Amino acid sequence: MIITCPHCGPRDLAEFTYQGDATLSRPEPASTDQEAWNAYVYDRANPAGEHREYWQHAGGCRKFLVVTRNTLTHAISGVEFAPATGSSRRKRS
Amino acid sequence: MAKQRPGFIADPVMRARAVSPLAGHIETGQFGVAVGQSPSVRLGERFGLSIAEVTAWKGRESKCRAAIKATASAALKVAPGSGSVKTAAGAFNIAPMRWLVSGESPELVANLADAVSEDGTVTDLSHGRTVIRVDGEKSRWVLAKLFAVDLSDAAMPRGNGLATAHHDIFAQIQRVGADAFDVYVFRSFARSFWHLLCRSAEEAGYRVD
Amino acid sequence: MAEYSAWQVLRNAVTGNTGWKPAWRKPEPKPQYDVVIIGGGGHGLSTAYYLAANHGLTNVAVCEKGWLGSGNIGRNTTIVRSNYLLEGNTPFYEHSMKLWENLSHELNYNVMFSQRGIINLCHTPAQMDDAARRGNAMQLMGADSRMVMPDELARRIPGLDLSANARFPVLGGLEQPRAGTARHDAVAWGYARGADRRGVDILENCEVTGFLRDGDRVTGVMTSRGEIRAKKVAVCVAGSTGAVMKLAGIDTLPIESHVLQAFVTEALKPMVDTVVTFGGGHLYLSQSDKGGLVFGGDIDGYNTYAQRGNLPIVEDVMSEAVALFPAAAKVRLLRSWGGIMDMSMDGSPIITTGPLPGMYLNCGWCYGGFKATPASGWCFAHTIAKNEPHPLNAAYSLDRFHRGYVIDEKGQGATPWKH
Amino acid sequence: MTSHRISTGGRIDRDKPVAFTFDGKRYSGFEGDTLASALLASGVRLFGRSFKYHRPRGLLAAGYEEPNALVTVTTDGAREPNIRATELEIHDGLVAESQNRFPSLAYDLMAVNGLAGKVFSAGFYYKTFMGPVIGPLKGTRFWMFCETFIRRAAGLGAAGTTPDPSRYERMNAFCDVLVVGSGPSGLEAARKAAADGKRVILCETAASFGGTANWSGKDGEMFADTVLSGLKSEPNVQLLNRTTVWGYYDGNTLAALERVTDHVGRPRAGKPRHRHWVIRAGHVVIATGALERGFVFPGNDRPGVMLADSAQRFACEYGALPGRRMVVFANNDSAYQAAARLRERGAEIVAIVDVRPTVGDWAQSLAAEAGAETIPAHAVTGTSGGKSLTGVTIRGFDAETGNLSGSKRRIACDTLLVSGGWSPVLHLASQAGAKPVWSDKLHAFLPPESDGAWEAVGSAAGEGIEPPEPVFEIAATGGKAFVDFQHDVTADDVRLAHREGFQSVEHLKRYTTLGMATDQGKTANVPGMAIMAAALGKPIPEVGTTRFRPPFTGASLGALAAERYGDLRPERLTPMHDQHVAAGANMYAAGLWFRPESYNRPGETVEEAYVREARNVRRNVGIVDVSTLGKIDIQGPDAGEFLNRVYTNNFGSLPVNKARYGLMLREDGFALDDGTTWRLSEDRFLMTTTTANAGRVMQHMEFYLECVWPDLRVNLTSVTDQWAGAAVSGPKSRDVLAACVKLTKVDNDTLPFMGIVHGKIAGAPVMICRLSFSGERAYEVYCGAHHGPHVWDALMNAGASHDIQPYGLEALGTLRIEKGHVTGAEIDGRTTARDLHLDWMLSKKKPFIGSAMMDREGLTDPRRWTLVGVISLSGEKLRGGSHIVDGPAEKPGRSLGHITAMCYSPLYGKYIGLALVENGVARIGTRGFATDPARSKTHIPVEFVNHVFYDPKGGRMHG
Repeated sequence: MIITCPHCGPRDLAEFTYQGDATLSRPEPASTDQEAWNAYVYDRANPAGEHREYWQHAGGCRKFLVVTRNTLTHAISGVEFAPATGSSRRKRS
Repeated sequence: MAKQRPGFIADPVMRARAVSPLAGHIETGQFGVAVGQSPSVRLGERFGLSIAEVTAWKGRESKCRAAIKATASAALKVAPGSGSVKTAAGAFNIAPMRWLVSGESPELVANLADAVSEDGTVTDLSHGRTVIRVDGEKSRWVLAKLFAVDLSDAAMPRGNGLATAHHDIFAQIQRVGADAFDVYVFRSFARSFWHLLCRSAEEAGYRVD
Repeated sequence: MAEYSAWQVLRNAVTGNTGWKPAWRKPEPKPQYDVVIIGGGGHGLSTAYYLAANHGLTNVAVCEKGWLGSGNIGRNTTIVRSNYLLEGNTPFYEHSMKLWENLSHELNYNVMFSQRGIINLCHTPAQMDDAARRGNAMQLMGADSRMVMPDELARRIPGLDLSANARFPVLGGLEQPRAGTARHDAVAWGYARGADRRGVDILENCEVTGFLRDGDRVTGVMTSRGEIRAKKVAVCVAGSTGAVMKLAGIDTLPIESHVLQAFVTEALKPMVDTVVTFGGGHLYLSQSDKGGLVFGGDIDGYNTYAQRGNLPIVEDVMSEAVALFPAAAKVRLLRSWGGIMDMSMDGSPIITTGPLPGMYLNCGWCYGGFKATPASGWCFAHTIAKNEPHPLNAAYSLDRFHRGYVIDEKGQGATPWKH
Repeated sequence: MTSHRISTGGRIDRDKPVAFTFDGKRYSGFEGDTLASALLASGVRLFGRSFKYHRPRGLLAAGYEEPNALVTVTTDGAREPNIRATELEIHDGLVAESQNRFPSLAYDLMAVNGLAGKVFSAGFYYKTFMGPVIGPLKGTRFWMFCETFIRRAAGLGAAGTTPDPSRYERMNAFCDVLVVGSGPSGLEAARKAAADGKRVILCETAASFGGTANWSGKDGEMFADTVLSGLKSEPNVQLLNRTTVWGYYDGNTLAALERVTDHVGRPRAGKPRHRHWVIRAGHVVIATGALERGFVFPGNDRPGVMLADSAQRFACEYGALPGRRMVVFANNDSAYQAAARLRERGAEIVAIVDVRPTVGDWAQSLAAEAGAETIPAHAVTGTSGGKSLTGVTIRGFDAETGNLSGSKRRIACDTLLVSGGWSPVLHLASQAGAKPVWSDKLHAFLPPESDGAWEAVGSAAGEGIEPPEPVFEIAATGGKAFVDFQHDVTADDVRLAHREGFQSVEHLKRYTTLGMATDQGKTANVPGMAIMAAALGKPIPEVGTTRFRPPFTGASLGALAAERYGDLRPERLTPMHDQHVAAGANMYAAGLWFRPESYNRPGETVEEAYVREARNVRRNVGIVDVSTLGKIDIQGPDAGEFLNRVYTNNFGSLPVNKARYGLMLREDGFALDDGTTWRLSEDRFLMTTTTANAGRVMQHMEFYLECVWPDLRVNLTSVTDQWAGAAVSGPKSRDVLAACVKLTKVDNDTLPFMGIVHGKIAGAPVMICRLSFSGERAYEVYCGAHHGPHVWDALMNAGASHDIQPYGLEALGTLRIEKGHVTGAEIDGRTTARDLHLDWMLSKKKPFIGSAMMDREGLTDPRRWTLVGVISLSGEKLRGGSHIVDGPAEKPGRSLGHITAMCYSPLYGKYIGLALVENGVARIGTRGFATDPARSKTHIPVEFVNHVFYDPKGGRMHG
């Protein structure tokens, strides 16, 4: 698999480390909503199809990326720097 | 001597007291070279450089580039990976808003910190990296055995650099000449990497001075 | 249907092998069953078998979307062991081991369970202590274990690199002598035949496309071969758990699907008589009866439903294989394949009632599902029949994650790709 | 034996003879020969024995699809088994031997298996060997007894135990166009791409470029030579022969194996045996050609039966004539061409038996050229001869119905050329994810529409393939009719699978092992599926399509390990590594790092050494290398706030030039890591992590900064390698520093507990933090890593008069156990702060990572295992990994916990340890047992005590 890092360009899978589902919404730090925390930490949509996920370019620029990838074909349709997506704040759809 | 700063910066490499991790582990001479042929790769350590990582705060990238230019006389473009190399100093972009700067001046890191000031942060890595130069017509062939990056002329103009890895060994590579590359590796991996590099170069024939 | 035996084989050979009957029927779906099991893999088939054999429930159907045994039961490295550390796991897997030990007789089908032992190699004193800790845990929970030293390893595994200057020198290992390997496909076929002989309908090419509901209650399934009503519906679909549960409106689970690759070399004369694992990385290796070295390592480490892996893991696994067996560097890789693992958030499985009324869930096997096949079916059948878990699977609840009762053998936390 | 060598033509060099041995007998061939062609030219017909029945087998094919002729080559004692003789290039000194036979290839005792006939049919293993239900052979014992013999009979070649002395390497490549296959279509594709200025890589699996051009006609050969010489002069074109592209992975990443030196006896130093190419291609051209397949009929495996095109290849490319008197058996026109060419090369073509009722004009004229009698509407129904073909029998045949008619006619011949149609080599397209489509015209699977990343050209795409009559099996009686030669799968086996319900292609493969041999069924899969389809009464594609997975042909494990073979992972060394080694340290592998375990003096055991070292720290002063600790430079105006969120305790309030011990949790509330973090200025911290968790903690923090709190202005840089660190510990540590540190004082006022100062030692700048892991007064001295050896020596010199001794991990562990400090053995990913009595570090004033999840039911359950100290009451040595129980050895009861660390305590003169024990705190003052049944068999009475054995008030380290 090749991931095209927005900074480094196309690089081999081996340079990246997977960091999981990027659609999860972390509750506010002071939140005491246990259900929301449980959902954030443990529950996964695990879609068969398009998946937005974090990858760190650990063997390169070390940036966190949000990669949109099809889990049925491994085809990658988008790669962005993580903060640009604001995904950590987005509510689960 | 540089201005006293909290531990991190006023720490230039004092050659008299410094020991390279490769000291005593570099065998000089020609290797893997058939009789009547000359080696097509030269390998050597560049020891004693001042090395720093500069990271700009958001919106201060151009100020940091200017600071690098003022300190290391390296003119940097905005494009990812862009770099510049002179005899005494060089710099290249390794990540968004982040550069690796190196040079022979012991004051380099302190001067950089002064120049960058509030526009970003400077981390001294002079002791943390080992720099190995790979030069010669087969340098790309040898490096391609270890790194999955395109080092062709088109992909990597002179002066430019990138960050990559050989399994556990993280590396930053700058093209410093027509066929010359400087490879920056973590100091603790230097011996293993040197061994690996020599073995990879044996097929092409290499020389260590 | 005739019992299988050496006598039957001889008798049929004389008559040109024309007397054999199908190993299981290919029936039409009935409109209603007591239990419908979704998933005709190892666990689904063993569940069906034990529902019939242990609980007298024979009005049972197994819905398989493709061909029987097309999932992980036929895509694993065939290792059977119960060398677990934690109290939630060891008794369950040890129960499985006991079922394995009599499985060929129980099923009248030779699953070729070969108790050749598994040896987890250790390379540092700390690993030796960890191994001893696990070995001790196993013995205290009724499993067998022993430590082996390099001299014994040299005798038993002649090609193993035991040199002191190896990058990861071998200091010893933890052996579970009763562990071993089995012929994976035969397990599926044996359970299928056993269940079929007790009246279970095995419905191949019968894909579940939805659930029949009465309010919250699940009352059956819609399939590519029509609607089937059921008093109880059991989901047992491993890597497809997420997709099937979505049909029931369960959108999230503590599960991610990941691909695990496995490898086999060309056939060789016997060279490794046990299962060996490497402690300097992640590798498990044995030799099949046909002679191929069968081995695997880490999962690829990203969510996927594609049964295709990528090169980095291939290279990592081969590097470790030849580090252990330097003579094998000249041996050739013959085949590789991928299976989709239902990786749970703590690395341990889920066998539970619910989460909806009328529904039962069995998933989260990570890459330990093969060895669990008998106990998984045995416990799941109990859970379905009695409407409550057996003590052996009581810890494998679905709510343990939220409540904080995780069973985390690796201590990795909620990162499924690291378990 | 008579020579079958043709005097001219082909790609062999008749001026360069090569001497080699096969099964101990000397032979000679020419440079350019494969083992198969050289032996064939020497008249050898018998090459191997089959897997199950040990039947004698000859060459079926001339290339990588060969199922029968497998040999083992031994070089410097290292064995390479299962090499196809058709791919093995001979060189002087080559030693090859046949496989899977005893005692010899010609007289194989295992051939007795063949007599058991139908007993060994598909699936018979599953039906028997279960053994008795009771008695000594119950359970799995009987099967395991049988298995021993079955395993010995199975297998092919032996791998041996001598380590492979070869070198392997990896090569990364990038190109616009990768062309796989250098036959005419591949060459044309490469030429076109190169002309367009593309970066091109052309891979050819064989030694010579040209593919079929090398054997199927003069024109082709000339075309190939012209294009090749053009490509060779292009700077943007890389030509790789002996290179098999075997894997098509995601993102157009392809894996190829180059056999760099297999064809030479002694490679030059530095040359790898195999090179593992990883090629990232913009576009892939699959020009892999097509493979001929044979027919299934009784005796179709007798040596002398060969694929027609392969015979042509042997004759034309290698100048080796497979036989003198040949019969052709075909269902398509391509075999007629082969016949004509073989006639031209000196073979007598007796007859062409064709299943088709009529034969076209073109074929007729070729038959005339071959001088052969054409026998349409007939089929071969049997073969005769022992280990070598002497004749065939034919009968009238109706291709529509498959019915045989008329009487048998016997034709004497030494070679039967079979041509049952062609299968395009679409493996790479299938690996790329495409599902092959069945062609009713070509009676073969073809590559489907491409997604654009690749294209198939030439016969790989079905172009130019002669459409065959769809006849796959001649259902005649009179012996076994083989589908899969190597695995001895017969047509009856396929029908048995059908009868027993194993009908989908995957069940067929798994039940009969069809296509699972080393040739992966390249010539067998389609006939096998055709027989199943016939049994089912369905068209072939309804049986299923086979998905191909890597590798296309076998790739050596060594090549895939590449440069990691013999060098699995790098060694990570601290700046003072050489000094430790010189001082006699045992080096201990901790992850990738190497650290001193203990500095054994002559005659000392490890335990004696660490006890001495630890005692010396308590009495005098010791020095330990702590350079491996993870170190992270944390800078920025929000650094304090960031650390407040990352650590459970407060760091925002930490004064400059002070350090604090910190604890991190994971998001799920369990403990992640601990360490000290030093505030160097208002907006700068130096964090230390445990050695093992350095990478993980860095990644953890980077994640939160980038993905969760991107608004925080904080930069992180790993400085683990920048700093050499040495901890100087013991009551005399201050004296040591005072003797060597310049530019700063180190007295208690200047440098109190957790204080930080900057100074110089022997001219090198140092940063010193007073903190203690041992419980003694202690300092961590950091300097630039290049100065590490220098500063270490200076500290040793300064400490000489204070009896300073270096200490290793064992003594470090002893000191920390006595002090009750936790490490990775306790922070094992399953423990909470409370389990480890670190709840005093959980701030109630602020949220932090893990704070929301740490109070859940399961994390606060009173039954949890908590940290306690244990003391051996019997004086016996406690063992790491022991469990805590409360029953005697014979009836220990359930595990209540386990020992996480143990040592001999020089302070107490006893073996002590730390343990995680169920409801541990409540057990303090009571007794139990530490049991180790798996290793030492010890069962030691222990007392539970507070986890802090030593100086619980901390007077010694604060003083």
